[in-house]
Amino acid sequence: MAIRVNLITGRTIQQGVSMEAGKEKPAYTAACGIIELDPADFKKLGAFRSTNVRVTSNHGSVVVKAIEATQGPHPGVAYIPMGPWANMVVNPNTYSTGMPTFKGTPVEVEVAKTESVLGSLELVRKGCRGELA
Amino acid sequence: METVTLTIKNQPELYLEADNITPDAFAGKKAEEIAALHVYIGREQHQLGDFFEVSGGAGATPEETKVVVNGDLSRVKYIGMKMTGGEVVVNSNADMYVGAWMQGGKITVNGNVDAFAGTGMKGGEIVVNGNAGNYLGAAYRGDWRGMADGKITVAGNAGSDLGTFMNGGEIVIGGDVDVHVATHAEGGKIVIKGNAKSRLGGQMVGGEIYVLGNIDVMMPGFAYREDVDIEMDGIKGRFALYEGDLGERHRKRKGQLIYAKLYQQIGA
Amino acid sequence: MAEYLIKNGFVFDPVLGIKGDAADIAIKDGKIVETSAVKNPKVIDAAGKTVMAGGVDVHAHVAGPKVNIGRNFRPEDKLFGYKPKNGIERMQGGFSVPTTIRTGYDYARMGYTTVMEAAMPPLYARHTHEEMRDTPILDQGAYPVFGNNWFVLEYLKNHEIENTAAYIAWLLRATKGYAVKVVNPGGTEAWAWGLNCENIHDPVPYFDITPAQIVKGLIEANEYLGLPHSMHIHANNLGTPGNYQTTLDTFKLSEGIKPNSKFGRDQVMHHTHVQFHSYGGEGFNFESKAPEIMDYVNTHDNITIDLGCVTLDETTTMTADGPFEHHLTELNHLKWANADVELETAAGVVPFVYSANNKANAVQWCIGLELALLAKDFTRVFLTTDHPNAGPFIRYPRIMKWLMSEEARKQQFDAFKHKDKVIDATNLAGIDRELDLYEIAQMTRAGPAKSLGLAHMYGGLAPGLEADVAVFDFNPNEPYAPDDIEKAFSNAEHLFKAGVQVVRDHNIASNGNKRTLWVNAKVNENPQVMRDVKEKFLRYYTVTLNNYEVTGHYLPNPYVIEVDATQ
Amino acid sequence: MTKTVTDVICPFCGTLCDDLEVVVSDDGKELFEVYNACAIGAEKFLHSQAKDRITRPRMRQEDGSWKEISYDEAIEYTARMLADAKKPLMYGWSSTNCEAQAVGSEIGEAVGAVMDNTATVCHGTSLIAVQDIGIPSCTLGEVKNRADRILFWGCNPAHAHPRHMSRYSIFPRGFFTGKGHAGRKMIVVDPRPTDTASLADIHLQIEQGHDYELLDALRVAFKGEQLPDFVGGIPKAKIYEVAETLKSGRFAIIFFGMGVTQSIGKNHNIDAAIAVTRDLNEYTKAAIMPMRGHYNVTGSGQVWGWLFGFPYAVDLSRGFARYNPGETTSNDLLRRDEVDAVFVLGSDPGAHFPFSSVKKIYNLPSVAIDPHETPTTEVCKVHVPVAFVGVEVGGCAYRMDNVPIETRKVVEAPEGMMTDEEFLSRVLARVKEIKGV
Repeated sequence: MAIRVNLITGRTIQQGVSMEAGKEKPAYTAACGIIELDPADFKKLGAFRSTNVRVTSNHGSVVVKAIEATQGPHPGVAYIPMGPWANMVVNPNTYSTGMPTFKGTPVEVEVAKTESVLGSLELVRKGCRGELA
Repeated sequence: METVTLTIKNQPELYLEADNITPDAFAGKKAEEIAALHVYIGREQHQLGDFFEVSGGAGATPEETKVVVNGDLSRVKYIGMKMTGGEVVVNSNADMYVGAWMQGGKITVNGNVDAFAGTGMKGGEIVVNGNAGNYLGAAYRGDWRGMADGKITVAGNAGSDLGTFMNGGEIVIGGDVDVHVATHAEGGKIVIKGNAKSRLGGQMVGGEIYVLGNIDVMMPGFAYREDVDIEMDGIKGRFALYEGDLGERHRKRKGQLIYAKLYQQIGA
Repeated sequence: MAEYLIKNGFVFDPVLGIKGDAADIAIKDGKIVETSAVKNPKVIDAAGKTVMAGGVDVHAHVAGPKVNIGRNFRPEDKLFGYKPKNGIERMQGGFSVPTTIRTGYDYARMGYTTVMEAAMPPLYARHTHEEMRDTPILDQGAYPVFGNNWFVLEYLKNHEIENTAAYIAWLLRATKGYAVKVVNPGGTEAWAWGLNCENIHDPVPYFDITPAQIVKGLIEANEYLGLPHSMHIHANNLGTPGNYQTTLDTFKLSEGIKPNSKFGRDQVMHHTHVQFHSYGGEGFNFESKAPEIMDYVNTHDNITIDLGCVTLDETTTMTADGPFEHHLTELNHLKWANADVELETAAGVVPFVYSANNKANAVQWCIGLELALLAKDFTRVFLTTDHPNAGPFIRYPRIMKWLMSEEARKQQFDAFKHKDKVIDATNLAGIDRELDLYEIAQMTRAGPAKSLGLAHMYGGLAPGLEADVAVFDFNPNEPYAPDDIEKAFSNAEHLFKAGVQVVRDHNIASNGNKRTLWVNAKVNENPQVMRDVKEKFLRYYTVTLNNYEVTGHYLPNPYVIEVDATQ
Repeated sequence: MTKTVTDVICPFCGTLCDDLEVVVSDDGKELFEVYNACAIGAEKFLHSQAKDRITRPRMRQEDGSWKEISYDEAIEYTARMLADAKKPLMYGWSSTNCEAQAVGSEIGEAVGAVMDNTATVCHGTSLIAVQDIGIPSCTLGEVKNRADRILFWGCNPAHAHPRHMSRYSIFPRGFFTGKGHAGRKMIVVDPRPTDTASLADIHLQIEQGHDYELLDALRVAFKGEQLPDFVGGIPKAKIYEVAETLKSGRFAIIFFGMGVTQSIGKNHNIDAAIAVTRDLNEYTKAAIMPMRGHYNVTGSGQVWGWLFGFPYAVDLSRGFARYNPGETTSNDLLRRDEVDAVFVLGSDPGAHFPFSSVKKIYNLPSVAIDPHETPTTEVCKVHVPVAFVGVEVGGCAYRMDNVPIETRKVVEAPEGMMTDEEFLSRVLARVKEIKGV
């Protein structure tokens, strides 16, 4: 069962702290390799909290851990903190302004229990080498 | 009118900046002189002849010069930039800035153009027989003097930011347009024969937009006034007239505020 | 250092009193020396050419936050006009708001060697110094603004001159500033609430003080300290028809105060860009009051002024007069930047197109020139455009042309769309005076140097002065067309800055050894002022006191003028 | 024994707090405690002490492993790469000082680079808007001392600028704002009920991507004209109420962030927000300010402003400066294959660019200068670790309101590490040699 939501990205304090502590560390993955979903969307998805999910847009796909919205409710809107996980799926179209469309990407979210959330360095490395599923 | 024919023979690494491909730069020159004109790739200066076969010759003036460019030009920028007269025919897709700051003459592109075509256009005509990219007929960054005069016709679709800061002239789009049309415009006319998305006429002071198809989201600053019958340039029908942008400043005439006008065809 | 002998040029030098006679100028160790003092000089043959001291600009906006707003928010000001890098010259861009690199080179090309930044917001002093550091060749200083500063408003409300002076001394040191600048006294603080002070008696909201009290108090504090420059003011009500009365009222605030300066200046007030302050009439019937203004200036030697000539260009206005810039954007609907600065000042920036087709702009053009042509003492009336407000500084040679040639003025009158109405509203068409190069040298060299208290360094060719010498390819004794003046003075043939040849054969030859001038005024210890400073930083500023002072590498080559005001 | 350094500037975000206190060892070689900082700022100082910190340059080998190289080798590689490229991209410049930015600019000039900073994915669209319509703004102290209407639009300072509300905007008691929070009306516009929104008097939970329309609606409401029933999901009564709240203040300030600069409309959203601010100045006093992210992204815009005349996306390739976002911006250059080498300093595009752009960097000659190990260093050919600016070396930085502050050195960098400025100066010298200047 997959749901369609509108993805936005941005800073969180955990993202900031873990980024300054080192993006190679697990804490950064814990802070940013996530997607915040509204309880209503969790219900539609039919998944428990802290389940790994695959998020897919027209621009890419990434596995992150789904958690309940920390700053909700926002049904229909999903949130991945800014970072390499979000950037696998955001819309790179700049509309000739230089700015990719980081916020407002339609994505599909589906449960991916057997897939794991990669660390930031592994994610970009594998992505660049074409080794991602 | 004399004709110069350029046929691309080597594709550039990166992109070729060819602001010399204009009747103005070619006028009065023989083929070998034209081949010696400068083009740039990044910091490197090259000659036009390094990338193009040049044949024919130019007329004495830009007005007497026709330039035909063949081959894949999708990595060539600035074709027809600042031209004042004569004619340019591009038998391919072209990259950014086709006809930018153009003052006169005519450019025909038998393909697509990328962004910033007709930037700051002052006169002349651009015909694109494919699609156009973003910022067609818009102002250069920071300039409040956008398209002043002339005409741009696109057979296909156009991108976002069409006619930003437009002050005069006319743009006709055969197909659909992306977001932001005629932002900050103070004059001129834009005709969209297909559909529009949203943000039409945002912060628009004056000028006219005609839409024959659908509009996804109307700006809150545009208010419906009345239905009107319109017949112009092969367009005929009943249109709903909206005025706006109500939030923006407007000129007054005889004590009445003069708004920008947006006409949408009824029952399209 | 190399020695130079500039031989046989037609020298115009008010300091030596040479009015175009052929003379030799010798340079050694960075100074002008007697010709007998050079042994084996490089000889520059200046026969048939004009030789003057390096130009001194008393008022231009060339460095700092509002200038950079002007640059960054006007990409269109740089379109197609960029000058590529070339040899030692770095790339240079911008027409009305040039990059720092272009600023240095373009002034040098006009034979200028010293340029004062006319308004430095103290909180942004670091920024101003960074830009000056990156401006090649020129000696520069910057005037911190005081006329809307909360300390000043609070001290002068009670006429506390000593405290005001102590605060000025502290702020000059903290910001590495040169002089006391006042912009729209009280009006800019009022602007923080969207209001203004429209005349010298219009009280400042909350602070319960009038512009007149501020101005008079700052003059007194300036003289208490004995600073090199006088208080430097942009009065209230700039740009408004009928404002000449406010200007005269402001001038009169200088009356009865004696200059106290060891630096050779004789005035207590410098009023800047007086063109913008000489308007009569109202609304569309706006007219020149230059004669009334110059009647006052000519008969009161307590003040100096600069012109602020309109050059009829597309430019970028920028001033600490926040309410004025808001007024301007309401008029021309062009983009508007504003920057209010906590406890200190504000600034606004708006592009403006001065057009020969616009009657008001043509009247402004006339007024700027009238002020000069009605002047009696050119050591007190200086050539400026309030760059870039009335026009870019690169037009100074064009203004010289207009001042030196009635024919050139006639040509411009003929280009006006509303010529007759312009003539009706002004006096310029009836003035046939043509200035000579000696008077130009007074207005651009000796006068401003003296007013700045820098006559011991700049403005002339007397032995002992800095070797700032310009050679122009202009023979005043041969017939010339008006445009020859503009051409020659836009493009110095040679320029020496402190003995270094920075322009050779019309080309930039060196980036020079630019210095930053600042004034270190010593005053008696003043615990109250220091307590006030601490308290204001603790409670109202958003930077700490310890992070405020500009030090070290921001002034890689400082030149400190020491003033002892301890008593 | 230890000593405490006061008035320390935090080199994390554009808030540029300058009241930190840092406890270091007497010899200045170890850093123990950080006071007054937010959690992120404190972490930045503490991370400089990480035991696993990389202290020497390294080069990626064929087999994908890293090999340690000397700074000299790294300088040679960097200078060669830049000098050989037809059009290199020199990106980042936001987490470093103005002194390094100035040296980098000179390198860019010498090699004909495109200079771009992190504004390109942050407030670049704000800069475009400022070029179109201007910006009535002020320093943060004006907000503290005067503002009684605070509007946060598409920004979440509780997370991104943690001390902003306490130092400047909501809680402090200033000269004319003696009641602090109680004297201010706080409005938040955000598609989520964020932790910032939870503090607000009014939260407009806008439908994502309709900022332009809602801002336009506010302008219509100021003029008392009719509105549609809903705009961006907000009922018109609410819009009129917010318009009235703003107009009735003595001093209104709008802070805006990535919610508007990165959503569809981008520069137009900011343009409309600035237009709202302009309009408010007809009725009262109003200002607007971007919530700049990196602590010195503002500074790089200033340095390039005075050197080149443009705040970001400066193309120096032809020996003079050109600027046009959409063409000369990093993501457009990478997407279109317009550059042939990438140099990164003071930013992490590997983490913060869309992945399609990251892949382009991976496929080009590339050097990353960064104290940290990051996704960017992971995809670049050479990684040069450097001292932390604002921790191990001082230098000028510009706050979000353009106020320049000299950052402080509080602790020594590990033995033998170079600073950004030192490394760049060496690269510049080498580039000049190669180019024969």
